[in-house]
Amino acid sequence: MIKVQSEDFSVEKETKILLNKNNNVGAISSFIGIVRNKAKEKDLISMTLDHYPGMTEKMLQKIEDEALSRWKLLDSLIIHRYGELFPGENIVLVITLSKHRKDAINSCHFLIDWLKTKGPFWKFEKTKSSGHWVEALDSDNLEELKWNN
Amino acid sequence: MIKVQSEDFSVEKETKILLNKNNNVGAISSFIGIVRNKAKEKDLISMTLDHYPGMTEKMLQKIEDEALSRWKLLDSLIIHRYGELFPGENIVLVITLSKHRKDAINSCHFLIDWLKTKGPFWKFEKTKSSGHWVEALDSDNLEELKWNN
Amino acid sequence: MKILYFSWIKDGIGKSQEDITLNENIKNISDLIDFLITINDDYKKIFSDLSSIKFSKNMNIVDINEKIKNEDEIAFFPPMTGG
Amino acid sequence: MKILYFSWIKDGIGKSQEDITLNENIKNISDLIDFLITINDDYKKIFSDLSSIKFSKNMNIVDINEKIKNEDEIAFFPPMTGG
Repeated sequence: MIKVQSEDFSVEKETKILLNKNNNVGAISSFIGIVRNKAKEKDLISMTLDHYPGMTEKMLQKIEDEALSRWKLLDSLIIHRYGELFPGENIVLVITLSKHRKDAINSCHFLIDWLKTKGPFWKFEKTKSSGHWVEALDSDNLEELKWNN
Repeated sequence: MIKVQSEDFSVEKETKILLNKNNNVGAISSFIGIVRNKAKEKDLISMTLDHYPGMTEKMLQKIEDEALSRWKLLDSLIIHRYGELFPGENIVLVITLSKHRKDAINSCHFLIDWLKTKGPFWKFEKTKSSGHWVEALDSDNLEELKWNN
Repeated sequence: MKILYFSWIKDGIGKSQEDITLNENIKNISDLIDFLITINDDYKKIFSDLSSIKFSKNMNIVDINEKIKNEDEIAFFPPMTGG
Repeated sequence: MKILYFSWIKDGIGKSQEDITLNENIKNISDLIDFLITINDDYKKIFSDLSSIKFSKNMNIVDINEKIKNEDEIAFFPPMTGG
Protein backbone atom coordinates (compact mmCIF):
# COMPACT_ATOMS: atom_id res chain seq x y z
CA MET A 1 0.00 0.00 0.00
CA ILE A 2 1.16 3.53 -0.67
CA LYS A 3 0.18 6.75 1.05
CA VAL A 4 1.20 10.28 0.14
CA GLN A 5 0.19 12.53 2.99
CA SER A 6 1.10 15.65 4.94
CA GLU A 7 0.33 14.08 8.35
CA ASP A 8 2.89 12.23 10.42
CA PHE A 9 2.85 8.44 10.70
CA SER A 10 3.42 5.90 13.44
CA VAL A 11 5.67 2.96 12.62
CA GLU A 12 4.20 0.79 15.34
CA LYS A 13 0.60 1.49 14.31
CA GLU A 14 1.38 0.78 10.66
CA THR A 15 3.33 -2.35 11.58
CA LYS A 16 0.42 -3.64 13.66
CA ILE A 17 -2.04 -3.10 10.82
CA LEU A 18 0.26 -5.02 8.45
CA LEU A 19 0.73 -7.84 10.96
CA ASN A 20 -3.01 -8.18 11.48
CA LYS A 21 -3.55 -8.48 7.72
CA ASN A 22 -0.91 -11.15 7.13
CA ASN A 23 -0.22 -14.69 8.28
CA ASN A 24 3.08 -16.37 8.95
CA VAL A 25 5.22 -13.23 8.89
CA GLY A 26 8.81 -14.02 9.86
CA ALA A 27 10.61 -10.80 9.00
CA ILE A 28 9.77 -7.11 9.03
CA SER A 29 12.19 -4.55 7.67
CA SER A 30 11.55 -0.90 8.01
CA PHE A 31 13.22 2.34 7.16
CA ILE A 32 12.37 5.80 8.44
CA GLY A 33 13.80 8.93 6.86
CA ILE A 34 13.96 11.97 9.13
CA VAL A 35 14.64 15.67 8.50
CA ARG A 36 18.12 16.50 9.79
CA ASN A 37 18.97 19.81 11.38
CA LYS A 38 21.82 20.63 9.01
CA ALA A 39 21.71 21.56 5.34
CA LYS A 40 25.25 21.75 3.92
CA GLU A 41 26.69 22.74 7.31
CA LYS A 42 24.02 25.38 7.85
CA ASP A 43 21.27 25.14 10.44
CA LEU A 44 18.11 24.03 8.75
CA ILE A 45 14.88 25.75 9.66
CA SER A 46 12.61 23.57 7.55
CA MET A 47 12.38 21.40 4.48
CA THR A 48 9.38 21.71 2.22
CA LEU A 49 8.53 18.78 -0.01
CA ASP A 50 6.68 19.66 -3.15
CA HIS A 51 5.16 16.98 -5.36
CA TYR A 52 2.93 16.39 -8.35
CA PRO A 53 -0.30 14.95 -6.96
CA GLY A 54 -1.45 12.09 -9.11
CA MET A 55 1.93 11.37 -10.64
CA THR A 56 3.42 10.75 -7.20
CA GLU A 57 0.89 8.07 -6.37
CA LYS A 58 1.23 6.52 -9.81
CA MET A 59 5.02 6.27 -9.55
CA LEU A 60 5.00 5.00 -5.99
CA GLN A 61 2.45 2.35 -6.88
CA LYS A 62 4.57 1.24 -9.81
CA ILE A 63 7.71 0.83 -7.73
CA GLU A 64 5.84 -1.00 -4.99
CA ASP A 65 4.45 -3.36 -7.61
CA GLU A 66 7.97 -3.95 -8.87
CA ALA A 67 9.24 -4.78 -5.38
CA LEU A 68 6.34 -7.18 -4.89
CA SER A 69 7.21 -8.92 -8.15
CA ARG A 70 10.98 -9.10 -7.50
CA TRP A 71 10.86 -10.41 -3.93
CA LYS A 72 8.69 -12.87 -2.04
CA LEU A 73 6.83 -10.37 0.03
CA LEU A 74 3.75 -10.84 2.12
CA ASP A 75 3.04 -7.12 2.17
CA SER A 76 4.62 -3.71 1.93
CA LEU A 77 3.90 -0.11 2.78
CA ILE A 78 5.32 3.18 1.58
CA ILE A 79 4.32 6.42 3.27
CA HIS A 80 5.83 9.64 1.97
CA ARG A 81 5.00 13.00 3.49
CA TYR A 82 4.86 16.34 1.71
CA GLY A 83 4.61 19.95 2.87
CA GLU A 84 6.83 21.87 5.28
CA LEU A 85 8.69 19.58 7.67
CA PHE A 86 10.95 20.56 10.54
CA PRO A 87 14.15 18.95 11.85
CA GLY A 88 13.41 15.71 13.66
CA GLU A 89 10.17 15.12 11.76
CA ASN A 90 9.53 11.94 9.80
CA ILE A 91 9.67 12.19 6.00
CA VAL A 92 9.31 8.67 4.71
CA LEU A 93 8.47 5.18 5.92
CA VAL A 94 9.03 1.89 4.14
CA ILE A 95 7.93 -1.39 5.68
CA THR A 96 8.27 -4.79 4.04
CA LEU A 97 7.07 -8.13 5.40
CA SER A 98 8.19 -11.58 4.35
CA LYS A 99 8.63 -15.11 5.61
CA HIS A 100 12.42 -15.03 5.32
CA ARG A 101 14.63 -12.10 6.17
CA LYS A 102 16.36 -11.64 2.81
CA ASP A 103 13.20 -10.68 0.95
CA ALA A 104 12.14 -8.07 3.49
CA ILE A 105 15.63 -6.60 3.87
CA ASN A 106 16.51 -6.39 0.18
CA SER A 107 13.16 -5.04 -0.97
CA CYS A 108 13.18 -2.39 1.76
CA HIS A 109 16.66 -1.35 0.66
CA PHE A 110 15.56 -1.27 -2.99
CA LEU A 111 12.50 0.86 -2.25
CA ILE A 112 14.34 3.43 -0.19
CA ASP A 113 17.11 3.71 -2.80
CA TRP A 114 14.46 4.29 -5.42
CA LEU A 115 12.63 6.87 -3.32
CA LYS A 116 15.89 8.76 -2.78
CA THR A 117 16.72 8.88 -6.48
CA LYS A 118 13.42 8.80 -8.31
CA GLY A 119 10.93 9.61 -5.57
CA PRO A 120 8.77 12.26 -7.25
CA PHE A 121 9.47 15.06 -4.81
CA TRP A 122 11.36 18.33 -4.79
CA LYS A 123 12.84 19.59 -1.58
CA PHE A 124 13.17 23.21 -0.60
CA GLU A 125 15.56 23.82 2.28
CA LYS A 126 15.13 26.93 4.38
CA THR A 127 18.07 28.08 6.50
CA LYS A 128 18.50 31.25 8.55
CA SER A 129 20.31 32.98 5.71
CA SER A 130 18.59 31.63 2.63
CA GLY A 131 16.43 29.11 0.90
CA HIS A 132 17.21 26.79 -1.99
CA TRP A 133 15.93 23.82 -3.91
CA VAL A 134 17.91 20.65 -3.23
CA GLU A 135 19.64 19.23 -6.28
CA ALA A 136 19.32 15.51 -6.93
CA LEU A 137 22.67 13.94 -6.06
CA ASP A 138 24.57 11.89 -8.59
CA SER A 139 25.72 9.51 -5.86
CA ASP A 140 22.11 8.69 -5.20
CA ASN A 141 21.55 7.89 -8.84
CA LEU A 142 24.60 5.63 -8.90
CA GLU A 143 23.32 3.91 -5.79
CA GLU A 144 20.06 3.18 -7.52
CA LEU A 145 21.75 1.80 -10.64
CA LYS A 146 22.88 -1.33 -8.83
CA TRP A 147 19.28 -2.56 -8.78
CA ASN A 148 18.96 -2.42 -12.58
CA ASN A 149 20.31 -5.84 -13.46
CA MET B 1 23.11 -1.12 23.30
CA ILE B 2 22.30 -4.80 23.61
CA LYS B 3 19.58 -6.50 25.60
CA VAL B 4 18.99 -10.21 26.08
CA GLN B 5 15.60 -10.64 27.67
CA SER B 6 12.56 -12.88 27.89
CA GLU B 7 10.07 -9.99 27.78
CA ASP B 8 8.63 -8.58 24.60
CA PHE B 9 9.80 -5.26 23.16
CA SER B 10 8.17 -2.29 21.49
CA VAL B 11 9.84 -0.97 18.34
CA GLU B 12 8.27 2.45 18.68
CA LYS B 13 9.27 2.80 22.35
CA GLU B 14 12.84 1.74 21.61
CA THR B 15 13.00 4.00 18.56
CA LYS B 16 11.81 6.97 20.61
CA ILE B 17 14.45 6.37 23.28
CA LEU B 18 17.14 6.22 20.61
CA LEU B 19 15.87 9.38 18.91
CA ASN B 20 15.85 11.28 22.20
CA LYS B 21 19.46 10.32 22.84
CA ASN B 22 20.78 11.35 19.43
CA ASN B 23 20.98 14.51 17.37
CA ASN B 24 20.73 14.95 13.65
CA VAL B 25 19.42 11.47 12.87
CA GLY B 26 18.50 11.16 9.19
CA ALA B 27 17.92 7.43 8.81
CA ILE B 28 16.58 4.63 10.98
CA SER B 29 16.68 1.05 9.81
CA SER B 30 15.04 -1.66 11.78
CA PHE B 31 14.46 -5.36 11.52
CA ILE B 32 12.05 -7.48 13.52
CA GLY B 33 12.20 -11.26 13.51
CA ILE B 34 8.96 -13.03 14.36
CA VAL B 35 8.09 -16.66 15.17
CA ARG B 36 6.31 -18.17 12.19
CA ASN B 37 3.51 -20.68 12.56
CA LYS B 38 5.13 -23.34 10.41
CA ALA B 39 8.17 -25.48 11.11
CA LYS B 40 9.11 -27.51 8.04
CA GLU B 41 5.48 -27.61 6.86
CA LYS B 42 4.23 -28.64 10.29
CA ASP B 43 2.17 -26.42 12.55
CA LEU B 44 4.43 -24.93 15.15
CA ILE B 45 3.22 -24.83 18.73
CA SER B 46 6.18 -22.92 20.12
CA MET B 47 9.86 -22.17 19.71
CA THR B 48 12.08 -22.16 22.76
CA LEU B 49 15.31 -20.21 22.57
CA ASP B 50 18.03 -21.45 24.84
CA HIS B 51 21.22 -19.45 25.35
CA TYR B 52 24.39 -19.24 27.41
CA PRO B 53 23.92 -16.27 29.73
CA GLY B 54 27.08 -14.22 29.85
CA MET B 55 28.47 -15.49 26.57
CA THR B 56 25.40 -14.22 24.74
CA GLU B 57 25.85 -10.67 25.99
CA LYS B 58 29.59 -10.81 25.32
CA MET B 59 29.11 -11.94 21.70
CA LEU B 60 26.31 -9.49 21.00
CA GLN B 61 28.35 -6.63 22.41
CA LYS B 62 31.28 -7.62 20.23
CA ILE B 63 29.26 -7.66 17.03
CA GLU B 64 27.57 -4.37 17.87
CA ASP B 65 31.01 -2.83 18.43
CA GLU B 66 32.08 -4.16 15.05
CA ALA B 67 29.06 -2.61 13.33
CA LEU B 68 29.76 0.70 15.07
CA SER B 69 33.35 0.61 13.81
CA ARG B 70 32.48 -0.41 10.23
CA TRP B 71 29.70 2.10 9.60
CA LYS B 72 29.09 5.71 10.54
CA LEU B 73 26.38 5.08 13.07
CA LEU B 74 24.89 7.44 15.59
CA ASP B 75 23.52 4.58 17.66
CA SER B 76 22.32 1.00 17.52
CA LEU B 77 20.25 -1.44 19.48
CA ILE B 78 19.99 -5.21 19.50
CA ILE B 79 17.29 -6.93 21.54
CA HIS B 80 17.15 -10.71 21.45
CA ARG B 81 14.56 -12.66 23.39
CA TYR B 82 14.94 -16.12 24.90
CA GLY B 83 12.54 -18.62 26.44
CA GLU B 84 9.41 -20.17 24.96
CA LEU B 85 7.92 -18.03 22.21
CA PHE B 86 4.70 -18.63 20.30
CA PRO B 87 3.81 -17.97 16.64
CA GLY B 88 3.43 -14.27 15.98
CA GLU B 89 5.68 -13.28 18.86
CA ASN B 90 8.74 -11.10 18.39
CA ILE B 91 12.15 -12.79 18.61
CA VAL B 92 14.69 -10.17 17.69
CA LEU B 93 14.95 -6.45 17.06
CA VAL B 94 17.79 -4.55 15.42
CA ILE B 95 17.70 -0.77 15.08
CA THR B 96 20.46 1.36 13.59
CA LEU B 97 20.56 5.14 13.34
CA SER B 98 22.74 7.23 11.07
CA LYS B 99 22.86 10.52 9.24
CA HIS B 100 22.77 8.93 5.79
CA ARG B 101 20.69 5.95 4.81
CA LYS B 102 23.45 3.62 3.63
CA ASP B 103 25.10 3.30 7.01
CA ALA B 104 21.87 2.47 8.82
CA ILE B 105 20.66 0.05 6.13
CA ASN B 106 23.91 -1.86 5.65
CA SER B 107 24.75 -2.18 9.32
CA CYS B 108 21.24 -3.39 10.12
CA HIS B 109 21.56 -6.00 7.38
CA PHE B 110 25.00 -7.03 8.67
CA LEU B 111 23.76 -7.40 12.25
CA ILE B 112 20.74 -9.50 11.39
CA ASP B 113 22.81 -11.77 9.11
CA TRP B 114 25.25 -12.26 11.97
CA LEU B 115 22.49 -12.95 14.48
CA LYS B 116 20.99 -15.56 12.16
CA THR B 117 24.31 -17.38 11.69
CA LYS B 118 26.30 -16.76 14.83
CA GLY B 119 23.69 -15.46 17.23
CA PRO B 120 24.40 -17.51 20.35
CA PHE B 121 21.05 -19.24 20.62
CA TRP B 122 19.66 -22.71 20.13
CA LYS B 123 16.08 -23.11 19.02
CA PHE B 124 13.78 -25.94 20.04
CA GLU B 125 10.69 -26.26 17.87
CA LYS B 126 7.63 -27.93 19.31
CA THR B 127 4.98 -29.20 16.88
CA LYS B 128 1.86 -31.25 17.55
CA SER B 129 3.66 -34.49 16.75
CA SER B 130 7.16 -33.84 18.03
CA GLY B 131 9.92 -31.55 19.19
CA HIS B 132 13.36 -31.00 17.77
CA TRP B 133 16.37 -28.72 17.97
CA VAL B 134 16.76 -26.56 14.87
CA GLU B 135 19.95 -27.16 12.95
CA ALA B 136 21.98 -24.14 11.88
CA LEU B 137 21.47 -23.74 8.13
CA ASP B 138 24.41 -23.70 5.77
CA SER B 139 22.69 -21.10 3.60
CA ASP B 140 22.71 -18.78 6.57
CA ASN B 141 26.42 -19.26 7.04
CA LEU B 142 27.05 -18.55 3.37
CA GLU B 143 24.95 -15.43 3.69
CA GLU B 144 27.11 -14.22 6.53
CA LEU B 145 30.35 -14.88 4.64
CA LYS B 146 29.72 -11.99 2.28
CA TRP B 147 30.48 -9.56 5.12
CA ASN B 148 33.96 -11.00 5.70
CA ASN B 149 35.92 -9.01 3.18
CA MET C 1 -3.24 22.28 -22.81
CA LYS C 2 -2.58 22.28 -19.09
CA ILE C 3 1.07 22.85 -18.23
CA LEU C 4 2.48 22.42 -14.75
CA TYR C 5 5.80 23.69 -13.36
CA PHE C 6 7.58 22.50 -10.23
CA SER C 7 10.48 23.47 -8.00
CA TRP C 8 12.84 26.18 -9.33
CA ILE C 9 11.11 26.05 -12.73
CA LYS C 10 7.91 27.17 -11.02
CA ASP C 11 9.84 29.90 -9.17
CA GLY C 12 11.62 31.05 -12.33
CA ILE C 13 8.48 31.27 -14.42
CA GLY C 14 6.48 32.68 -11.53
CA LYS C 15 3.53 30.32 -11.78
CA SER C 16 2.75 26.70 -10.99
CA GLN C 17 0.45 26.08 -13.92
CA GLU C 18 -1.15 27.61 -16.97
CA ASP C 19 -3.39 26.73 -19.88
CA ILE C 20 -2.30 27.30 -23.44
CA THR C 21 -3.89 26.40 -26.72
CA LEU C 22 -1.50 24.62 -29.04
CA ASN C 23 -1.14 25.88 -32.53
CA GLU C 24 -0.68 23.21 -35.15
CA ASN C 25 3.09 23.67 -35.40
CA ILE C 26 3.53 22.32 -31.90
CA LYS C 27 3.73 18.58 -32.31
CA ASN C 28 6.02 17.48 -29.49
CA ILE C 29 7.58 18.70 -26.25
CA SER C 30 10.55 20.19 -28.05
CA ASP C 31 8.18 22.32 -30.13
CA LEU C 32 6.33 23.34 -26.97
CA ILE C 33 9.57 24.56 -25.37
CA ASP C 34 10.42 26.51 -28.53
CA PHE C 35 7.05 28.18 -28.16
CA LEU C 36 7.33 28.84 -24.42
CA ILE C 37 10.67 30.65 -24.68
CA THR C 38 9.00 33.21 -26.95
CA ILE C 39 6.65 34.25 -24.13
CA ASN C 40 9.23 36.16 -22.11
CA ASP C 41 12.79 36.13 -20.76
CA ASP C 42 11.89 34.13 -17.67
CA TYR C 43 10.92 31.17 -19.85
CA LYS C 44 13.96 31.75 -22.04
CA LYS C 45 16.26 31.65 -19.04
CA ILE C 46 14.66 28.57 -17.50
CA PHE C 47 14.67 26.58 -20.74
CA SER C 48 18.16 27.67 -21.86
CA ASP C 49 19.66 24.54 -20.27
CA LEU C 50 17.53 21.44 -20.66
CA SER C 51 20.06 19.10 -19.05
CA SER C 52 18.33 19.30 -15.68
CA ILE C 53 14.73 19.48 -16.80
CA LYS C 54 12.45 16.50 -17.06
CA PHE C 55 9.09 16.28 -18.82
CA SER C 56 5.92 14.33 -18.24
CA LYS C 57 2.84 13.77 -20.32
CA ASN C 58 -0.28 12.76 -18.44
CA MET C 59 1.84 11.92 -15.42
CA ASN C 60 4.28 9.68 -17.26
CA ILE C 61 7.86 10.76 -17.68
CA VAL C 62 8.63 11.09 -21.39
CA ASP C 63 11.44 12.35 -23.59
CA ILE C 64 11.65 15.60 -25.49
CA ASN C 65 10.35 14.09 -28.75
CA GLU C 66 7.11 12.85 -27.21
CA LYS C 67 4.08 13.77 -29.32
CA ILE C 68 1.55 15.99 -27.57
CA LYS C 69 -2.08 17.02 -28.05
CA ASN C 70 -4.24 19.80 -26.61
CA GLU C 71 -5.89 17.40 -24.17
CA ASP C 72 -2.60 16.33 -22.63
CA GLU C 73 -1.32 17.48 -19.27
CA ILE C 74 2.35 18.38 -19.55
CA ALA C 75 4.70 19.06 -16.63
CA PHE C 76 8.23 20.44 -16.39
CA PHE C 77 10.38 19.68 -13.35
CA PRO C 78 13.98 19.09 -12.27
CA PRO C 79 15.29 15.62 -11.31
CA MET C 80 13.46 14.41 -8.25
CA THR C 81 14.75 13.39 -4.89
CA GLY C 82 12.57 11.95 -2.19
CA GLY C 83 13.18 10.01 1.00
CA MET D 1 36.05 -27.33 36.34
CA LYS D 2 32.56 -26.19 35.48
CA ILE D 3 31.24 -27.73 32.27
CA LEU D 4 28.06 -26.58 30.56
CA TYR D 5 26.01 -28.39 27.90
CA PHE D 6 23.43 -26.86 25.59
CA SER D 7 20.75 -27.94 23.13
CA TRP D 8 20.76 -31.62 22.08
CA ILE D 9 24.08 -32.14 23.87
CA LYS D 10 22.38 -31.25 27.13
CA ASP D 11 19.47 -33.57 26.24
CA GLY D 12 21.80 -36.41 25.27
CA ILE D 13 23.91 -36.21 28.41
CA GLY D 14 20.89 -35.54 30.57
CA LYS D 15 22.26 -32.53 32.42
CA SER D 16 22.96 -28.88 31.71
CA GLN D 17 26.10 -28.61 33.80
CA GLU D 18 28.49 -30.45 36.05
CA ASP D 19 31.71 -29.97 37.96
CA ILE D 20 34.66 -32.23 37.42
CA THR D 21 38.18 -32.08 38.77
CA LEU D 22 40.78 -32.38 36.04
CA ASN D 23 43.52 -34.90 36.43
CA GLU D 24 46.88 -33.80 35.18
CA ASN D 25 46.61 -35.69 31.89
CA ILE D 26 43.85 -33.40 30.75
CA LYS D 27 45.60 -30.46 29.14
CA ASN D 28 43.22 -29.33 26.42
CA ILE D 29 39.65 -29.73 25.23
CA SER D 30 40.48 -32.79 23.17
CA ASP D 31 41.81 -34.49 26.32
CA LEU D 32 38.69 -33.45 28.20
CA ILE D 33 36.47 -35.08 25.57
CA ASP D 34 38.57 -38.26 25.74
CA PHE D 35 37.89 -38.28 29.47
CA LEU D 36 34.18 -37.51 29.21
CA ILE D 37 33.44 -40.41 26.84
CA THR D 38 34.71 -42.82 29.50
CA ILE D 39 31.93 -41.72 31.88
CA ASN D 40 29.13 -43.56 30.09
CA ASP D 41 27.57 -44.39 26.73
CA ASP D 42 25.56 -41.15 26.57
CA TYR D 43 28.75 -39.12 26.48
CA LYS D 44 30.28 -41.60 24.06
CA LYS D 45 27.37 -41.22 21.70
CA ILE D 46 27.24 -37.43 21.88
CA PHE D 47 30.96 -36.99 21.31
CA SER D 48 31.28 -39.65 18.59
CA ASP D 49 30.88 -36.96 15.93
CA LEU D 50 32.57 -33.67 16.73
CA SER D 51 31.76 -32.05 13.40
CA SER D 52 28.73 -30.30 14.83
CA ILE D 53 30.02 -29.53 18.30
CA LYS D 54 31.57 -26.23 19.28
CA PHE D 55 33.55 -25.43 22.41
CA SER D 56 34.01 -22.36 24.54
CA LYS D 57 36.43 -21.50 27.32
CA ASN D 58 35.33 -18.74 29.68
CA MET D 59 32.69 -17.72 27.19
CA ASN D 60 35.01 -17.44 24.21
CA ILE D 61 34.68 -19.89 21.35
CA VAL D 62 37.93 -21.87 21.03
CA ASP D 63 39.23 -24.82 19.06
CA ILE D 64 39.76 -28.36 20.26
CA ASN D 65 43.44 -27.84 21.09
CA GLU D 66 42.77 -24.98 23.49
CA LYS D 67 44.64 -25.40 26.78
CA ILE D 68 42.39 -25.66 29.83
CA LYS D 69 42.78 -25.35 33.61
CA ASN D 70 40.61 -26.32 36.57
CA GLU D 71 39.38 -22.74 37.02
CA ASP D 72 38.08 -22.48 33.45
CA GLU D 73 34.43 -22.70 32.49
CA ILE D 74 34.03 -24.94 29.47
CA ALA D 75 30.88 -25.30 27.37
CA PHE D 76 29.83 -27.70 24.62
CA PHE D 77 27.14 -26.73 22.14
CA PRO D 78 26.04 -27.17 18.53
CA PRO D 79 26.33 -24.37 15.94
CA MET D 80 24.12 -21.51 16.94
CA THR D 81 21.27 -19.86 15.12
CA GLY D 82 19.53 -16.79 16.39
CA GLY D 83 17.24 -14.19 14.85
